Amino acid sequence: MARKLSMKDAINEALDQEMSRDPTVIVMGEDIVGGSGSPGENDAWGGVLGVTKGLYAKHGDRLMDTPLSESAYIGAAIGASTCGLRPVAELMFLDFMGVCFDQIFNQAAKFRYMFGGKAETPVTIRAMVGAGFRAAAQHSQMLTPIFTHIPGLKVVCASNAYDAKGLLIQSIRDNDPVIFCEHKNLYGHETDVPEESYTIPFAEANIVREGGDATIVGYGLIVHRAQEAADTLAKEGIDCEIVDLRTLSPIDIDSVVESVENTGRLVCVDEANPRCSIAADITATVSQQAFGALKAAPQLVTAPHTPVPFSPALEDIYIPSAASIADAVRKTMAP
Amino acid sequence: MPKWGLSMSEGILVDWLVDEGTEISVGDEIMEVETDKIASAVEAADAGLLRRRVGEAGEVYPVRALLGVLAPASVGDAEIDAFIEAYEVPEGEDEGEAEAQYEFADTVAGRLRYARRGGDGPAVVLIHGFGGDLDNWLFNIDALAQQARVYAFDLPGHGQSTKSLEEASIAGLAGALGAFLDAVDVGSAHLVGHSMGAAVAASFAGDSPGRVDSLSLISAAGLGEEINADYIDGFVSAQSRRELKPVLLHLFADSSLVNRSLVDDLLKYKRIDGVQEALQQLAANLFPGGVQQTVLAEKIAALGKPTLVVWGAEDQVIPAAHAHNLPGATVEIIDGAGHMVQMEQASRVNELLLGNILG
Amino acid sequence: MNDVFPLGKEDLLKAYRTMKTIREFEERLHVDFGRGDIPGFVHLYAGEEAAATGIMMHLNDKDRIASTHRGHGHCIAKGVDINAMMGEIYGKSTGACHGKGGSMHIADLSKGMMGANGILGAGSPLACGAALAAQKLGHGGIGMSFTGDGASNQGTFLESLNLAAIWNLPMVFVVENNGYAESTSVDYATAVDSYVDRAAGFGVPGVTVDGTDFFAVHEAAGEVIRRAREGGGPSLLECKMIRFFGHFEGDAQTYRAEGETEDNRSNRDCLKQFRARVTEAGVIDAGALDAIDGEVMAAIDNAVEQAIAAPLPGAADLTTDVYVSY
Amino acid sequence: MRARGPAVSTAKPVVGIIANPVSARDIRRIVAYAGNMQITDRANIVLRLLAGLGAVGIERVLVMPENSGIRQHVVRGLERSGNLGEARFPKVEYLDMAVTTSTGDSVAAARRMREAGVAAIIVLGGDGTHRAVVSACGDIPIAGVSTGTNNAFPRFQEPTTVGMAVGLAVTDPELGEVAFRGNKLLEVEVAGRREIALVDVAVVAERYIGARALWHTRNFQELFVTFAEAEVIGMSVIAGLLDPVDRATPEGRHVRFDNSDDPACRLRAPIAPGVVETIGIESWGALLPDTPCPVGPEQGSIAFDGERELSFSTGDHPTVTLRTDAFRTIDVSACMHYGARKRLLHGERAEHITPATQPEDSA
Repeated sequence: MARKLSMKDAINEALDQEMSRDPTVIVMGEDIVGGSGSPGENDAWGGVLGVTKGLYAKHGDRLMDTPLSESAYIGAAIGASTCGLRPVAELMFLDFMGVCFDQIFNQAAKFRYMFGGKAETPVTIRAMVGAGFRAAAQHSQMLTPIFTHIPGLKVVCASNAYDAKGLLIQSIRDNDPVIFCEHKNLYGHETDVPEESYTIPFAEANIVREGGDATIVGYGLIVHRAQEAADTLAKEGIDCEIVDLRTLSPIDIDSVVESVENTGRLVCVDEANPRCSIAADITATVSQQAFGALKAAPQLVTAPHTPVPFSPALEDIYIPSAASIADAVRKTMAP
Repeated sequence: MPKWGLSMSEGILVDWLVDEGTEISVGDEIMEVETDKIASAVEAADAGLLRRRVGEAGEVYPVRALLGVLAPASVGDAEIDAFIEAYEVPEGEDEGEAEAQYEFADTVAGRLRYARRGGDGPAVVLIHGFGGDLDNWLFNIDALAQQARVYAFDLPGHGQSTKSLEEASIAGLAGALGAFLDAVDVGSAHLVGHSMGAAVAASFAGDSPGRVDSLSLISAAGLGEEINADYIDGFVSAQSRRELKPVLLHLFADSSLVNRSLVDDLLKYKRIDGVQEALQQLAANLFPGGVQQTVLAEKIAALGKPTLVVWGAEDQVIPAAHAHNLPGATVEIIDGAGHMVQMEQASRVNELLLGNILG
Repeated sequence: MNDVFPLGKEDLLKAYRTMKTIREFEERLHVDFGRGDIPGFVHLYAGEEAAATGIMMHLNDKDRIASTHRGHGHCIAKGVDINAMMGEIYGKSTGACHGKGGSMHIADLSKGMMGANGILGAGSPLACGAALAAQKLGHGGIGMSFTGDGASNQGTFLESLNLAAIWNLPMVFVVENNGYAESTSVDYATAVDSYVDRAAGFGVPGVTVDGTDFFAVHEAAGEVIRRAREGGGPSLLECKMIRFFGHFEGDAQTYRAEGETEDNRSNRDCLKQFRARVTEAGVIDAGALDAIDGEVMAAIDNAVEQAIAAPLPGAADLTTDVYVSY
Repeated sequence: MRARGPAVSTAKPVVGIIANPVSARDIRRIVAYAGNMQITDRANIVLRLLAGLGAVGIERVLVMPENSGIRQHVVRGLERSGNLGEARFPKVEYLDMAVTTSTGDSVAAARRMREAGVAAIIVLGGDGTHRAVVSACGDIPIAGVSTGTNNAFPRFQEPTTVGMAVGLAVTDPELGEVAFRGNKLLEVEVAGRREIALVDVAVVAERYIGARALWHTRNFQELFVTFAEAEVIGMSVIAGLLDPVDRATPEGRHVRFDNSDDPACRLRAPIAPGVVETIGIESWGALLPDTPCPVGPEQGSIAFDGERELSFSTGDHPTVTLRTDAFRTIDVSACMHYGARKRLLHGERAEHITPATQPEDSA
């Protein structure tokens, strides 16, 4: 039965249900149980933000706290996935990829190709992404474009609790390595979520709002900013269609092109830095595939080409705002 | 602003269909309203002179908001202004209702979701069709509840009921219906079935005539062999919005009713573990190769129960001609409606249903 | 089994055949690569045969090994088909990886060979994963990683020792110490050149053996593998090795001492030592070994002929097998 | 403080150090929780030896090269000490020899040190390493610091003290007599080849050398020991627990094992660190000097001081002979007591002090 659930709880439920359904699913990461071997409470944290809280009580040692040793445990998760397990490894913050990236992009991503199609690597790497948490330059980045650049990886970023549960279950059941990005500022966001297990297929964008004047494309937190912008613009008689990409690799470019063919205007929003971002990629692809349909130059709204600042005053203007999205749409409407 | 179904809390007044000063009679279409579920014309529940259009086209209004004022010409404008001024959206039972929107019954056929509306009056049970759920009745349940105790439930494999089917057949689903009646402690009821749900109702009536007071069969399965295989196969196999939307267009005469949220809701349902298997089993057993396996016409006729058959003239799933395969039944073919006639022409259908139920 | 050797006659012959196959496979590549028949670059295992063979004699297909850039010997000893290997090295569609991996990425998961690896030290965490899977699934297999003296300076290797220790993984770390990290001597590049010491730092017991002595490797490996299999936890096995050829083919090896290679070939050749041991002990007569030599040479010739005759991959293969589904 | 020893000495004696980097690396680490003397510990021991030697005036030390890290660490230590302006270490020279990282290195180093005329050799290792050195050092006295696994022969003593004792022994001409001790060894002849053992010779049935170290008693046949103490670890403790004999007594022990199901006698003995095995004993007795004793079994292999070294087969007829006074070791304790009596380590003004009680002075 559907009921309101936060994205955090939806992710917890997805892990719980998959662990119950499939004994080969294990979950590992730093502090995902919390307090292992300590004199106090075990399952003390359930993840640094409590996403995995309570799972240890149900599934015991199929949840494993790891040492602060990303290369070792991310690599172990990847190795185990080629040997009959379906590990879900939590890389606390995607920013930490720097200390284990070889295992992800040189190993997991390439096994199937290098080994002539003989390997399957059903590993899911969960990680927090995104700014707005006052976590500064090394705990706030939206590094999704770095992963979408790598053939062999799949990249997911949900904008709401319903999608998060369905996409995570899909990721765990998927036989390729998946980077599952969780925007920490959406953990508290609630939507209707069915109690039952369900999946959302990859490469299916979600049209969260239909409109005929302009197409706004984004993913994660940005989708909510886009909705704010669309509400404002509706009052000005500008009718926006919002495409939530949901998965960045594979990516549902057809839905974007279809929408642009209908609206003739494209605004790509991305919390990542601008160079080689998802926004830049979509703009290029749409310009190529639907050039004739464009009534105005596509607009990009991204973070600036800077690290994520700490000071709230700066961080708040770092993330693309509803106002800047609305301005970009107005630009495309200008005669 | 009308309340269509249990989850509706607000609606957009798309446009007025009548001008101020129009004399309105019951059933006239007076405005277009759209919810996140469906768009439809609002039919007048009362007659009178439309003195004032309060609601503005394009605006969103909460359920029970004041959209217009009917009053005799004798009433002065000042009085009307005062009324509008004083009008407050009734709190209604919304909060309490929100809790009571859905209930669950643990039956021998598994956990079944249902809605219960209305107090006194005869028991009425609404049975949705293949791939549907109790929200298919969202334009009917409240209207019927005015004069009856109405139950609408999700069949196994559907909506939010258990997704596992004891037996993927009409008889199996009829068994679940019996189990539901036992669980909610209803001895006998007036059965209203849509499409496959009609066949379920009929089959149940054949097995336990004593528990059926009347039969109302809408766009019914089980009255003939033909059924649109493209629709069934398309519905079962569709994996994406792109694939599902064209299939759903078969359901309505007015294709604009197939909006994004209708498609999304069905996709969400189809993506729940077990649903795909359930639908495949049912489709394979009930309509292999586009041929209905269970034809109950004679059986039903033999029962001699008060029987109503309603069909949308433009039904693209099951031919309306099947309506005439049931001798002795009251038959009504409604123009400007498709397979989902109970949604597209709700007030007419509600009228007919009450007629058959209250005799 | 007999009272003279820990292995029966059949096993001794098998061990010799494996070592000889590795040797001739590499010697042949050395020649054919020099002639320009083989694309890319290859790292040869010649001289180190006793280690791969002495260890792999104790493993079965459930046991997973993560190999190195110098992986041909591990592949052959683990049972990977030499025709498929040769095809792969020649970049043919008949190769173990349909020509998409090449010398540095030969893998055969059905044989428990998780892949040679072009990234030094990357195999240790992966093998820990194999060990973790074996532990969780309880199928009695083990994980084993191979690293050279050079890659054993990688953080991945040290992190893996720690992980294997805290989770008591059924894991064996094999350090193949041939004295040179590419061209750089262990003496220079490794602060404390005892990999047993490194393991000890993590509470992992370690043993150093003469990697050119099949029997020394076989006995020590048997013990560390048995312990891993039976819940005794991880161990480290350091094999002091001899690399006959350069780091890669084409390496002039000017960093070596005068006459070093000649001395190695004449005095520290594991195949010669093995042959002498078993024949002098009168357990196997030279004739049987000569017969194997002949069969091996024929098999290698056949593998090369097949590889040369095999079709190249087609353009359509370029974009296949990136994902299971996409 | 200026030591007196060097003052009276005109010669400039040179001391050799042989530190085996690969001792304590065998399979007993795996099967028996044996200790693991780390490379850095060994290097630090060498530095402490050097400090001890330097403190008593030794100015030049020859060291065996190796490439397992000891040398690197020692050289770094000497360099850092120099940078700090310390003058605690003598001049260190590494022998110019090829490194094979095998016991052959210890043998070669001992030979070269003898040729270079060193006054003494300090050995870091276990029984195996000492055996290698003795096989090549001739009459050069040795002093041992235990860094091995089975250490029946060398005892662990603080290296600084060992360095000082050796320094005194080689610089004070009178000290020789009290400092040096004669030792027994076992000589094995098999098919014309001669091998020695300092502590024990074990005969086992299997004929492969494998990982060399003896770590189980399957197929044990015979044991010969030069001396047998009851409190040591290794093969010799078997004899030590049956019928001890000390290092000085001019006889050894000979034990025959019984691997049958009901042996004449059963003995529990710690044959390796962490390994206490029950062993079937057939008989034991004295092993007299210079009397070749034939080995029982027709074929098998022989372990010297705990390491399987050579195998023999029918017709080889190995014999074991006990030799007394076969090589010299330095008695660290005796040296230091002598040094105390002779006030070798007292400063200038020590002469003028009149202690409450005069030390006994035999010299």
